[in-house]
Amino acid sequence: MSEINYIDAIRKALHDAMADDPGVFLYGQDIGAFGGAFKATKGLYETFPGRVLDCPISEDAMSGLALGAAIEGMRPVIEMQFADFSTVGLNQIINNCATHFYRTGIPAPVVFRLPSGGTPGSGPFHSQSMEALYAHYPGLIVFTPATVADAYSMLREAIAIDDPVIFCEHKLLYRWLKEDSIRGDGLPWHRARVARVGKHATVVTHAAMVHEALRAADQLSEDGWEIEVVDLRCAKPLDRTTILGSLARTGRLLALGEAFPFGGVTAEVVSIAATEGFELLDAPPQRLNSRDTPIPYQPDLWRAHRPTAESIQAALRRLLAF
Amino acid sequence: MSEINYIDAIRKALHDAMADDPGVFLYGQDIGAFGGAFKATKGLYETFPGRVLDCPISEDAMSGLALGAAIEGMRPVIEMQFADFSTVGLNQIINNCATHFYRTGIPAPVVFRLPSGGTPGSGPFHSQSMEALYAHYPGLIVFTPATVADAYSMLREAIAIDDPVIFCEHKLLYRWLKEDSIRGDGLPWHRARVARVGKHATVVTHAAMVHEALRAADQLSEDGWEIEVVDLRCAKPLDRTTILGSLARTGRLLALGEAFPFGGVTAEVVSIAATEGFELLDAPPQRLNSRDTPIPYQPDLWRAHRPTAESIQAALRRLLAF
Amino acid sequence: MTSPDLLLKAYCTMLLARRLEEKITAIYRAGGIAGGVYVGRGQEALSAALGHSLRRGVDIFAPLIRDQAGRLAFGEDPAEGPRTYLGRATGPMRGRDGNVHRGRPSEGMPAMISHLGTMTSVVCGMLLARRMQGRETGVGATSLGDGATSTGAFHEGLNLAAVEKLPLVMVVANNQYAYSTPTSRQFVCADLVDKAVGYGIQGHTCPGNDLSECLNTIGKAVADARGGGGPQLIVAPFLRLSGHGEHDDAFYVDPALREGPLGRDCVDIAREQVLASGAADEETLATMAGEIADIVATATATAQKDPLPDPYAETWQALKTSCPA
Amino acid sequence: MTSPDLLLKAYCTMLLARRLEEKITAIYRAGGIAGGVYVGRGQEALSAALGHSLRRGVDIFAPLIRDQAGRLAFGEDPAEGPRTYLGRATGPMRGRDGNVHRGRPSEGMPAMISHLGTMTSVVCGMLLARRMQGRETGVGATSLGDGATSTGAFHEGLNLAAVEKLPLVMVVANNQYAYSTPTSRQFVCADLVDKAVGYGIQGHTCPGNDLSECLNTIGKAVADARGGGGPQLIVAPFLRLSGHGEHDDAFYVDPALREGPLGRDCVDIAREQVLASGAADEETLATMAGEIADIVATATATAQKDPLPDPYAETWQALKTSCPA
Ligand SMILES: Cc1ncc(C[n+]2csc(CCOP(=O)(O)OP(=O)(O)O)c2C)c(N)n1
Ligand SMILES: Cc1ncc(C[n+]2csc(CCOP(=O)(O)OP(=O)(O)O)c2C)c(N)n1
Ligand SMILES: [Mg+2]
Ligand SMILES: [Mg+2]
Repeated sequence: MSEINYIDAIRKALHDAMADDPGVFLYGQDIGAFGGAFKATKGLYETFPGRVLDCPISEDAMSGLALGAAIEGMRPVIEMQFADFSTVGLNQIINNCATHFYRTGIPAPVVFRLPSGGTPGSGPFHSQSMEALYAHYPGLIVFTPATVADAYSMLREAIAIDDPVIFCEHKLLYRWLKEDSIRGDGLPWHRARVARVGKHATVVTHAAMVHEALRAADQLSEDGWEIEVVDLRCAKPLDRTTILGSLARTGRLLALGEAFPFGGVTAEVVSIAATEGFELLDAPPQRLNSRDTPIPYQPDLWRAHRPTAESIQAALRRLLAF
Repeated sequence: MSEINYIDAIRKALHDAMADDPGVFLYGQDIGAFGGAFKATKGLYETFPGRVLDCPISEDAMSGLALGAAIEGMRPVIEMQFADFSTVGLNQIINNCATHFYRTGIPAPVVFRLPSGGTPGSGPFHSQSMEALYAHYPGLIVFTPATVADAYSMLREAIAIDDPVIFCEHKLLYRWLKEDSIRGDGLPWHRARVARVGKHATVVTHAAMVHEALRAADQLSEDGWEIEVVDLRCAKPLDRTTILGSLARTGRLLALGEAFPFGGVTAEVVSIAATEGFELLDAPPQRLNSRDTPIPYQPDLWRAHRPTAESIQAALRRLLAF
Repeated sequence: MTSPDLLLKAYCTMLLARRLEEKITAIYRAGGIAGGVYVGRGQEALSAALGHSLRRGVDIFAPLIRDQAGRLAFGEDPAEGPRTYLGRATGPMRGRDGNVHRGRPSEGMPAMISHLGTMTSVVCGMLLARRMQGRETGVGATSLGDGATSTGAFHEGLNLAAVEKLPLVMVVANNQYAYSTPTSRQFVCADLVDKAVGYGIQGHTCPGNDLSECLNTIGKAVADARGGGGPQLIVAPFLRLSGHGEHDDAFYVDPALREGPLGRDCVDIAREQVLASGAADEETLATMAGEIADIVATATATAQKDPLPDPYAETWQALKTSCPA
Repeated sequence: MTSPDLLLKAYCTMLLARRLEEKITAIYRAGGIAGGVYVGRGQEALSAALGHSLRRGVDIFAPLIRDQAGRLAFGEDPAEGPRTYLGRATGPMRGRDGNVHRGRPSEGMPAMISHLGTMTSVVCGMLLARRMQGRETGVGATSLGDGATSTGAFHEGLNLAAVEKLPLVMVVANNQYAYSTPTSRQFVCADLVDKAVGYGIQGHTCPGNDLSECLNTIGKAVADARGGGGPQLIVAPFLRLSGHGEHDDAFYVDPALREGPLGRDCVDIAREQVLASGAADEETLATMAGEIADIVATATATAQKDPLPDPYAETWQALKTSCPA
């Protein structure tokens, strides 16, 4: 059987969604005959004539257009060439799309695909994880799939959802992450997954950091530590039940994320643990994020800027020693 | 002696900064002869010819221009007509201004004045508190003054600082908040203030919510509860020392903010308390934010959307009962 | 040439808009409205001409801040304005949004957000969707001010419309000021219509306070868009005859502008045009004015009697999707 | 008419840029550079002409992605490119930013960010500051591509320059593609220079692969800006002779374009012009090519020997201000 990687799963999800629903169309830069900067749409232009449109370098207009199309009953999927460029469309996303249902009662089923996260040499403007910005604003759902199966199923779900979804796909996983099939475990999108069962501590994380956490857990298992890893999958809304359930088992929390340290998902996870799971905690919860600087270009600096299996391991050892 | 209000203090700070430093200039919509939407610049156009410029409705260009002017040694102060419109300039602020020092070693002393927060009838797009967005990004300092004296002194400090400062001035305080003088207590900008001393619980908050918290504390004092209120003043970086110091005294935390609930300052405050002050806590820390919807226009809805002295009091009673 | 009937109909709409907004302003001044009031005084001819050039049920109209007249022309219930200003639960925004931010997107009238320029691309999306669905697209009309032409959103949206060859009708109401800012601090081109060639689209101009000219020019532009001519840019100069909002006394307006041709009140001009066309005489107009007064009184009274939203019953759902916690 | 000396100087810069980028590409293909490599192949004439029209120490030059030639013309050390691509601690970005995002803002060369269009307003700010300080402003030049004209940042920045009447020289390198997207999906105006009138500024065009024409046209535009003529828009068509980045084989480029006049290599044209001008003969050019090879070899060897940043010594300070915790 042939292997399928994370970007293939995204492409297949787009394909299947378009095949199933004539209302789905794709809009983005270079996504047509070229197939997109990361080839997420390769072949779709030919398979679905007139439904995969190359657009001008106008993230604001792309995002406003998505809302308009949704009002008229379509299900646009917008590809931002890199998540970082979505800042240019952010106003339309958070103020126009995200407020639309609350203000007017008319839902806005639009999906913004954000190729996210750092890779070596991609530097300060092609590496960002923007969950914190979008999750802060009411009216948006934020997905951060970490597996090939989730890349597929969550993108299908994102397109089916009647609200705007920010779909953060991690560039580091695009080709590196391979599985035998896209068949997943059928978890609904709003549920986090226990990606590894443990009993001494829980790492709550998402996207590419799930894999760093799993590596750290493997390493620690050699010393007898059993680390539970919770893959959030959906960054907003957060699955409090699964987070607190895991804490009930382990009593120890490391909230881990690749984004910048202030606020964001890890702060929210720690807050949930502290406000709602205080009595479950046997030690102070811990956080690990990237450094509080722009994301450096040079690969050694970049590796020191983001959490890695090594720094996660170190953080977990401190947590376990408490 | 005549009274001075919060907006007067801002105007005076701008005036005095311009008088002291010929590098300071103001750029914004309608800030010239008109004196600005809130009259923060009234009279300055006449006093400082050529240094108070009306600009086109171009928040992106305004923000980029600020960086350019700073590179050449000026100290631009940009007025966004409402904080909410800064989303249009956000890309220049977080990606260009905020990364400049780290990337190039050349500092970018720019101040973005953001008339922030809700007032009755101002609705979803003239009411936002945007600390979470700006504080998340490395390279920015975020001020949220809550008093007349701080409005003055912190704006002076913001202009003197060599890095980009997001200056969130609260519209509700503009005319409502009056003091006898702008003389403050000389606290450096990076220090939070214990605005009210207490011993049973601490409310950590900022901007207009400081006054709601003080009201709630007053009400609770009738029942013998002594509530400490910490006014953060600077939302980024946060003054961990003062926060933890207060928790050491009270053992109970309510993190209070007017912004949307996901992430942001209150999540960060709770995270600091939980990760660094865990053993100080006698009860689970609590959070109170606005609702997770756009900010409603109709005044009754608006009052139910944001925290008020009443809802703060209720949250504190739950916290005290723990 | 504009038909006398259309002139009369549009004049009637203009007058209704004027009186309705005067009433809303009165309620505001009496303390009955929170926030601000933003009126289209001076823009009624342009706005009504736009609204009357469109077909409800077929076309899209994305009104902006000063489009009360166009809204009425497009079929908005006169009570919608007062309901929205008064934050009534019955209004289209149910108290959640206010004043000029109202709309009924599923009826071809999107609800503007404050950020200027942003509705351009929303209309593009609506038109593109209809084309993809193989439906009759209609035209998509929107308006914005001289000041809003400085936004990136205007540029990106208009360019996108040109690239997609969408039947977008963009009306620039050049009322000489953006809040207090004169056009000299907003752009330096000789005429805003000079922008059309740079987008590769058709440009039109008309005096924004001349109803007959507005009807002619916009009628033609709408027909061109409908006929496959792609986006149309209409630039109409006139003077805003109010403050930016009703809190603003507009002290900064150049008196020469007030006294010049741009400063002439479009309602006066339209009235003369109606009389000259023979569509109505003074007596008919007097009767009409009385009817309009009744409509305004009824609309505001209705709105004032309507219920406010109940904050205790509010479920605070920003999403249609319900997500179990 | 361009002086033979200037032609030769500019040609020399072009060739140095071409060879330097070929070397960087070779290092990339050998796995020595992380991320991507973005070259100016085809744009050297336009870029060199811009750089040579400016005065270092007086003017501002904000280069964009394909401006290696302009950078060299403006005085950038040939080692800066390799140092930045290789992430060396010695480069202007010290490994913190890479490839084409380099600059020395305090020497009149701001460091671009990726977001297209954004440097326009930064240059405006620099010029405005100098004017306010009463200093000689110089001109502020920047470039961007056909694709970047679709950004709101381009529009807002250019309009602001016009309103402030700043000596901004904006060069649009219309290389027919934005990544894979042809100009037909980017704009529909007959010529991008048609945008100038809509901004109320002067417009110029020149064939972007013709060095002599580029020098003439840009020289004139720079002189106009310097003389108080306000912003200048220069639109120069030619064909990108590489992929978007060196990972891209550019299969999508229309062969007709490659074979047509836009597809002619500016280096070949410039060489002919130099020879025709009498500034140099074949022999001199051969010597020059040898010297360029040496410069390239030295620059890359230097960069390769330079130290990498030390992640353990890195203090992770995004702020100049130090704030006690
Ligand atoms: C992006 C953005 N910036 C600032 C504002 C604040 N604002 C509201 S209306 C206005 C003036 C608009 O002028 P113009 O476009 O000429 O329309 P007019 O009010 O004259 O009809 C401004 C600056 C806004 N709404 N949006
Ligand atoms: C705002 C923004 N959106 C998307 C991108 C991704 N991107 C980088 S270069 C490029 C194409 C640029 O084309 P053009 O402006 O014509 O310049 P050229 O590469 O042809 O020199 C794109 C889409 C970006 N850098 N910035
Ligand atoms: Mg105007
Ligand atoms: Mg190009």
